[in-house]
Amino acid sequence: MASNVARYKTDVWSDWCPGCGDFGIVAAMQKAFAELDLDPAQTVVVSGIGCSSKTPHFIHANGVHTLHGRAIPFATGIKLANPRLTVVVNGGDGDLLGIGAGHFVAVGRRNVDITVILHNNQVYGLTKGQASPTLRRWEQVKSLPRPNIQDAVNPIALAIASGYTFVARGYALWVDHLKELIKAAIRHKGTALIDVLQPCVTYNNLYTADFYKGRLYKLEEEPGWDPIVHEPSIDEIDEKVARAWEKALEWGQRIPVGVFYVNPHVETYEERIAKLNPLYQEKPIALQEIEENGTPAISREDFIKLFNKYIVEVDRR
Amino acid sequence: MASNVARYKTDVWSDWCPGCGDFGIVAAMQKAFAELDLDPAQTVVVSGIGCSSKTPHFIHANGVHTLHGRAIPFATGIKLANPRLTVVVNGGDGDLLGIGAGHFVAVGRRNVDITVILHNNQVYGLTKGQASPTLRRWEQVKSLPRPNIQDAVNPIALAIASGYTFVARGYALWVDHLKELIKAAIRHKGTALIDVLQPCVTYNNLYTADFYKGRLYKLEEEPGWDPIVHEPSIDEIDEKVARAWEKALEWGQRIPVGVFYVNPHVETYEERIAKLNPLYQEKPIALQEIEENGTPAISREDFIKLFNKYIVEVDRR
Amino acid sequence: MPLRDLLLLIGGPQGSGMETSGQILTSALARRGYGVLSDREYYSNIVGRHSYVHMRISSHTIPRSLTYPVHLAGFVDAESVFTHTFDIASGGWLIYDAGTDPTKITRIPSMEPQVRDRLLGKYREHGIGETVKDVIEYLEKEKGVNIVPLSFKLILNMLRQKYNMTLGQAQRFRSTIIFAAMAALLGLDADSVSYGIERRFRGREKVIEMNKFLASKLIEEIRSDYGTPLALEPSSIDIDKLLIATGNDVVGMGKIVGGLRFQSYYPITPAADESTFLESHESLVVDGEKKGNILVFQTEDEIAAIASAIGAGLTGARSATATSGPGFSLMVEALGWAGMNESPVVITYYQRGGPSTGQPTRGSQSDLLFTMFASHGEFPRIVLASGDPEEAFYDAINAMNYAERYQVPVIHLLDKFLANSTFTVPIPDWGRIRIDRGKTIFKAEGDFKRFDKSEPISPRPVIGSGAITWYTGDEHDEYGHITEDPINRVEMYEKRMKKLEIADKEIPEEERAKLYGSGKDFLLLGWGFVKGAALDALAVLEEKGLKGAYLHLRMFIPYPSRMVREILDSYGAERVIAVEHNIMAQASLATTMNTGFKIGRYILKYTGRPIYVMELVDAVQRIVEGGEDKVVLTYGE
Amino acid sequence: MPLRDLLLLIGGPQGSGMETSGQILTSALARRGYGVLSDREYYSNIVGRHSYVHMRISSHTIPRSLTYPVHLAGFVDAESVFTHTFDIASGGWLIYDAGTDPTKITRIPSMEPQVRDRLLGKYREHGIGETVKDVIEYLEKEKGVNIVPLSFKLILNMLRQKYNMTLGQAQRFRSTIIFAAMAALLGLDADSVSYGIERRFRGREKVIEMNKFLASKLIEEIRSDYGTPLALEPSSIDIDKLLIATGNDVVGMGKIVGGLRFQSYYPITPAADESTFLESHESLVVDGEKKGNILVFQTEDEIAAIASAIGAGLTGARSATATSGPGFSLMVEALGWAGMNESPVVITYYQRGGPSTGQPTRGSQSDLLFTMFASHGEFPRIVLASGDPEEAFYDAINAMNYAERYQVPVIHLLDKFLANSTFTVPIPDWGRIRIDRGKTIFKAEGDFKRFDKSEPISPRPVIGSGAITWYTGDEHDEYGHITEDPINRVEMYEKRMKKLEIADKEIPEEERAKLYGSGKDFLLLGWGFVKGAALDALAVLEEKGLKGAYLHLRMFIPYPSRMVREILDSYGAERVIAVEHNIMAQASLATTMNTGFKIGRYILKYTGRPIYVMELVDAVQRIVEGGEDKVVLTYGE
Ligand SMILES: Cc1ncc(C[n+]2csc(CCOP(=O)(O)OP(=O)(O)O)c2C)c(N)n1
Ligand SMILES: Cc1ncc(C[n+]2csc(CCOP(=O)(O)OP(=O)(O)O)c2C)c(N)n1
Ligand code: SF4
Ligand code: SF4
Ligand SMILES: [Mg+2]
Ligand SMILES: [Mg+2]
Repeated sequence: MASNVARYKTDVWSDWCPGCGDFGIVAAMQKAFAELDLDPAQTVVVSGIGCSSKTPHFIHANGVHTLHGRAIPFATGIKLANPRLTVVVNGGDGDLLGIGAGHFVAVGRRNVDITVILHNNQVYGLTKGQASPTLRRWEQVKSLPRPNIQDAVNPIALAIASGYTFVARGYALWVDHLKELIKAAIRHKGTALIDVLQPCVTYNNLYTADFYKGRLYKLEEEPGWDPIVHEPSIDEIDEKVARAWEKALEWGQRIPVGVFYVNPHVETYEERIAKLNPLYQEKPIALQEIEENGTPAISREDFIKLFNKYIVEVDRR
Repeated sequence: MASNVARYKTDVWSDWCPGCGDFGIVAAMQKAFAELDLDPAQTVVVSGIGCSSKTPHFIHANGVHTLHGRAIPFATGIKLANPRLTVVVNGGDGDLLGIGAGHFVAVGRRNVDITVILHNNQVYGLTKGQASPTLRRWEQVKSLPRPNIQDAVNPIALAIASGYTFVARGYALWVDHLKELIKAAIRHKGTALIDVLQPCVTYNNLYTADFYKGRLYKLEEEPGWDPIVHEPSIDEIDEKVARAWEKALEWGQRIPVGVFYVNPHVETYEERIAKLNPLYQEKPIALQEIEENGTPAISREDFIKLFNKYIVEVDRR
Repeated sequence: MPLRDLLLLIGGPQGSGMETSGQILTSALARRGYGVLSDREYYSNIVGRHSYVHMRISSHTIPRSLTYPVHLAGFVDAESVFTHTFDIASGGWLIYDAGTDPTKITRIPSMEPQVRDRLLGKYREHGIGETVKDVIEYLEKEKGVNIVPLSFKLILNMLRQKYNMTLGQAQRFRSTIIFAAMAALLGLDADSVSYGIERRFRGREKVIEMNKFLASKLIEEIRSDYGTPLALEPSSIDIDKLLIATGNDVVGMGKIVGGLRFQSYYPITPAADESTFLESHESLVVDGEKKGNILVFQTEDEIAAIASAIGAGLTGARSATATSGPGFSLMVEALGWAGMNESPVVITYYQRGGPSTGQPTRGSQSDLLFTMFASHGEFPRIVLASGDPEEAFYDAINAMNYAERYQVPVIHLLDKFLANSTFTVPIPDWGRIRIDRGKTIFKAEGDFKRFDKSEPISPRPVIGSGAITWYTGDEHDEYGHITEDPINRVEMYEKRMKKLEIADKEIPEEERAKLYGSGKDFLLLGWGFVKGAALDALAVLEEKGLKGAYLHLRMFIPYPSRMVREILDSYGAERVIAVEHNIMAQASLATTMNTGFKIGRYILKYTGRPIYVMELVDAVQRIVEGGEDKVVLTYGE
Repeated sequence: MPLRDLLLLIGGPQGSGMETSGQILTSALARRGYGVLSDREYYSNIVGRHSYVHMRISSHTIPRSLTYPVHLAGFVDAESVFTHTFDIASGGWLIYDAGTDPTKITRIPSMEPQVRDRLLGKYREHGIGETVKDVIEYLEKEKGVNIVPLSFKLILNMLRQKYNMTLGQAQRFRSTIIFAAMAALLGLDADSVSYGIERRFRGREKVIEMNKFLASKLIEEIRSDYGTPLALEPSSIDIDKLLIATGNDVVGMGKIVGGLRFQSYYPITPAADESTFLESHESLVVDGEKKGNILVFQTEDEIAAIASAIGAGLTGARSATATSGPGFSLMVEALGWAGMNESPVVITYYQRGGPSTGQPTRGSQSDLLFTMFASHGEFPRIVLASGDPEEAFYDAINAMNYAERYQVPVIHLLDKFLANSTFTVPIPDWGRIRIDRGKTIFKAEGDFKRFDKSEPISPRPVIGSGAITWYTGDEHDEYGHITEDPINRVEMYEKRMKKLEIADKEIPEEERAKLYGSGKDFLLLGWGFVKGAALDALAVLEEKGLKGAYLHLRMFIPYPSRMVREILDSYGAERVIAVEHNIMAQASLATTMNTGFKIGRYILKYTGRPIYVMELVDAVQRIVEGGEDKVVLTYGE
């Protein structure tokens, strides 16, 4: 297996600060890809803009480094046009939960089969350390001239409220644990979020590796923890959501990582489309032939049949 | 009181479809304004774009009819520049939860003291009846060529997840009940959401007045219902949030209206600013004098003192 | 003597079926081989505000413009009678609801105060009173208009009794009264009217029956009272199949033929109808044979619309999005990403009245310069504009071809006039259709130099082809990885921009601008929907002894500078007149920028209503003969 | 002989304190009355990539441009030595870490492959080997550069021992080594160096002490070894107070003086520093007297930034937002709302390299045409651009004045060069500062015709004034209620656009474009940061016998057409050369569009690095004497 990981590495120098948590995330992704034996040519890593969003350049698979906040809609277009591709999104907390919050919410309503990896470092790294949407009120990281006066958004709660069907949290420095989460998320059919706590060694002097040490615990080690909706009954969903929600609010001396909530029973967006239009499943729209030697696949006769409703046969009498 | 309501009416013709639920919302607002005896000149109704967003023109108070999805940030600028103003936002479900979802989430993180009235008709009215973000999966309202394949967003759950401190639901045709909710929301210090179920008689043939009849019930009439956080303890907040969340998921034979959640203990954004900068409270920045006869309030001497750090006294030796 | 050409107007409140009347008439007329063009004017409102259909019918040609006054008008309500008092020709015909006679103009809540006050002013001038009755009398006595008063109430009561329906249900048949009465005066035969009804209500048997019943009854009665004063001469148009479609439909058809596979959109007037059209044609199955399918994706906003379309394009799906001004304003950032990443995407842009929300349901051509320079930084794009349904159809296909051939975003400009008008047009000519995917590659392998610098246009293996590629909005190397090296920067920057030079060489200038006519008295310079009115105005002016020509601009980037400059020079600054639906004369500014030729004569209209031939003719005369520099047109309610 | 003018370069990895070195030197120099200008070049990266400070020092004038080669260079790492091998003047001085001698250019992971390969090519050409040592030898032997090799390791070890610190802590003092060594060679006195240190580390006593210790020790040693070969002549600049500030700071100061009360922003390079500056000055309290306060609002995105700024403006607060390309691209829709609603708002726009994410930390002037036409529909806006810190200061104030006087959005263009450079400038002249709030009203009552049509500019009672007003992005009547009446449409449309004509009359053309020099051999046409290099190039060219002039464009809307046309005509097409940081020559296109004058000579640079005087001089010669049409500049790493 180990050698396989090399298959997912590029020779681009990672210009992250030495010690940055992002290194751990990339390592976990590469390991997960290797263990899932993903074909790099059929895998796409899509990102926004930020330190974290440089990720695709360091992973040997198709990479689409998009715009600040817009990784999710780019990824959605890619996935819907060719559902055979494995699509993973990487973005910062500013990217996905600040400027991109609208898309973050919308994709949950669709359950498109993509995995979203949130690099949660509580700051805007690449623009030099401003407060990101996950920094809590009155906290003051290094670069702030005054304490933060916005409340933090809770990615786990927001994802659940928005309809994500797989919601987990990992820690950038627990590479193997994170790797397992990534594998589970990619295997899951539907929109998956992994909120990754990611120390920013340069700008975040509050949420450091030291801070996390001793505080983090694994949900899967809690007795009786079962985040999976087994029967798609309202009652079970309610209960699982309520428990996930409660865990989502936990932050302080004890901080949970692991899987918070999984509902495998919700149709993906792709399945919904296919239900309405079975053709969709047969061949990805991206790969359909639309012409032969420049002649359109739709002939004049086809046109007349397709748009029959719009055509009047002139009858002069 | 009754005559007072006239004070809040304009002579602009409401070009909504006869029977549209929006009439009820405007009536409730006018009554609420009258009972609160708001000064129309110190009140601002801010809206987005849509049928619902025409509201400001029909209310005799300052009106700012902005852009699709952007009412909240416009309103935030108005409120922060002059906190003495009472600011109410009206928007459609497409407006606030589709294109505007990012702002909807962000304002919750600030708890700016404004009231958001969501006209929830499950369709994009003004663009002729497409599915809005509150239409549920597989539902097919009149204008849709095929059933809706996106899940609905739950405004109550999303507001709670985003940090709103007052969250309620009203019904457009229960004008007096809605009026009370509006009064409570305006009186509340912090960001308030009222999700108003609003029949669209032209495009929504599913969620009609008939549909709602018999299904709606008032939370305040439930024995023991108390949505208010009395002590700002994590435990009480958790409990109140969990109960509100549970009610938020209720939809079908019984649909709750009334107040879901209130937490009066969270500082408003205005209070947070004032904490850091007490000057902010003394005189709204909008009303500060910045010049006298064209001469800036900051003199050359002031400049030298203010920017002392940037100035070097040349010492030629 | 039967007529060759006729203009008519149908008016009523939004939601009262005026469009339906127009559609049925159009089908009936097309069935007999007439050419029809109709413009729909309506408020940004769902029910209640005044709306109308303005139609030109021709027995000898496919109409391409509108003008006033009209020969025939049919109004269901008092507001229409008031609003269009001055739009009816002397000697023309007016059908109206006599039940509205006592209604006063001051008592119509749906009428905007500005409109009312303006009309009242004119009424005072002309000595007209405030009621419908007063207006009718004026029209009859002063203008010689032939009046056909109908009692809508009696007619609908008759229907209610026969079919046992509520008043609300019966109200829906107001549109039937109008089209039937019009059909009567136009001398349309019963079969063609039935054809129109059946076509409109396909599959709804009961509705068809009721409409037929009411229509035939009305036609009979009216014809017995008034004859067929507006009978048309038989059509001499030599076409056996006519497509009846709006501009929105035609673009949708073009996209389907051109191989569109992914269309994203966020609802907006006047673009959404195109996406709805596509939604109804997602499965391309002909006689059981699967030709493919389209995915129409309704997004959460326009940013997601363009982002997802670009994403789909990366995988090889021909992709587009359709929008209007406010939506495009939100797409600007991602447009630049597509430019930087040499990614094909088509933005079908239906211009409406701006700025901001502006006049959402009215027409305009005020977004040209915006589209030419939208987004920060510099990158190649193609901007083309269609002036009639034929152009719109082929342009929809070519836009996708250009996007893939040059690996650039393409903006296809249309305007609301074209989008929401209904046309009768011939079936497209397959000889003119080609699909060109440029250097798109579906099978490849290994790490691929997606941005190979050796030629401006690099091979483009799609994601999923087997190749591995990287994309980034940052300046990048040949593999698509970020680099800030200054020399690579220059090379990549120039590589991208050179694609425009190639397009400028490859796309013939004659396809990018077209000169109509050869008269030397003046040259009209226009674009988009101006075309029809300009061409028809040329003919009228020629009759008046003024011989001119019309230069129709079709592509703004790359701009056909050499050809245009030559033509403009041959007229000289004094004789070139820009005709546009905006205040800045944007196409003329684009022309100056590209050619250095400064245009100093203008005919501009920015009321949101189309340019009518008669006002254009008048304006040209004022400029060419009267020496005016600029005429602002304002006709039309 | 003491020097009058000197260029220096400080290089090292991002995060290693090169900026600190530059700041301390600047303060020390300013203390003795020298003029300093320094440009900062850095990657879009937080730690590790190569960054450098390029500085000009003058004893007789405030410097306004940069050029190569430099007389003095100080590098902390091998990458800098490699990168700047060819930037040092023969006979110049180089300080470097001798510990890097064996490092090979092929072994530097932070160096981009493109840069490495390019340098290797040049090394081959010049016969230079692959190690630092090889480069040093080349410089010393072939170029006569004086080498000051220092052992950073020994120096830092000495410091570690004395202060008992970790290696990591000691690394921070690499910047001290550089500025101290430079101060030594420049002959700066110990007091001024101490002054620089104290100013930079204000309040951090321990850090000050350590810096002073290390600096004085190094200065002493180096001076004893090398003397003061680069000693400057005493300053003859007649100013007793010098402001040391970046372009970002200066704009912030202008906004504060101009009465800004609300600034919204979303973080973006190179704009965010302005907002951070304002955040540190939210309370305007002088000697206990409250002068007011500013609210700086960090939003969730740029759409919210402009929307909230417009909202604040409606209440009477002077409001602005600051951004760069990607952010502005998102503001486009709301810009149109402000235009439609005649609402004042200022957008301070720092241009960086595009398109898309482009080169986020590099400079450019490629967004001009975008800002001129951004947003759908037509509305008045003012677009102005600053070329140096003085202009930036007064423009920041005037932008707010124009916004309120004409009730329009104002776009104030700057570029990264200006934004991130550090300048020494005189205290502004209060005689040139006026605050003009136009027709803003703070006390009013009743329903108010906010859009009174009787004059193009209507009185503007703010929300909260006591008046009741309505605003809408739809076309509206005088009260701000929606109306689609065509005649009202025309009147309102023209009312808005007429404000531009008024601005065009009121704002003197001489303020909008400025002609420097009167030589008739050529005319440079430029804008923004081009100014300094152009003016200095004129002087150099004059010495070479070429007499030219520079026309500096300051406002693009309303464009000073009459004046510019006259000046251009006086030169003729052959002698006008556009000098710009973009590929399209955007200001020249704007000029053609407004004047019809077609420009055909270009000097363009789009590497993201500033235009240097020596390359500009050369390019002008190639055009004027060599007959070339266009020169693309590429100097600088
Ligand atoms: C539209 C837009 N606005 C602003 C920026 C500037 N910007 C670059 S990265 C970034 C934030 C990065 O923060 P985050 O998303 O948390 O990622 P991190 O760097 O922390 O990994 C911002 C605001 C941009 N590129 N585009
Ligand atoms: C940026 C932008 N996109 C699209 C539109 C078109 N548009 C006008 S109203 C509307 C939706 C209205 O739906 P909703 O917000 O639910 O309000 P409703 O009409 O149902 O009250 C849309 C999409 C617009 N005005 N601006
Ligand atoms: S700034 Fe923070 S997030 Fe960015 S690379 Fe450095 S440590 Fe990582
Ligand atoms: S379309 Fe629906 S929401 Fe809009 S006015 Fe009509 S009934 Fe109301
Ligand atoms: Mg972050
Ligand atoms: Mg709605």
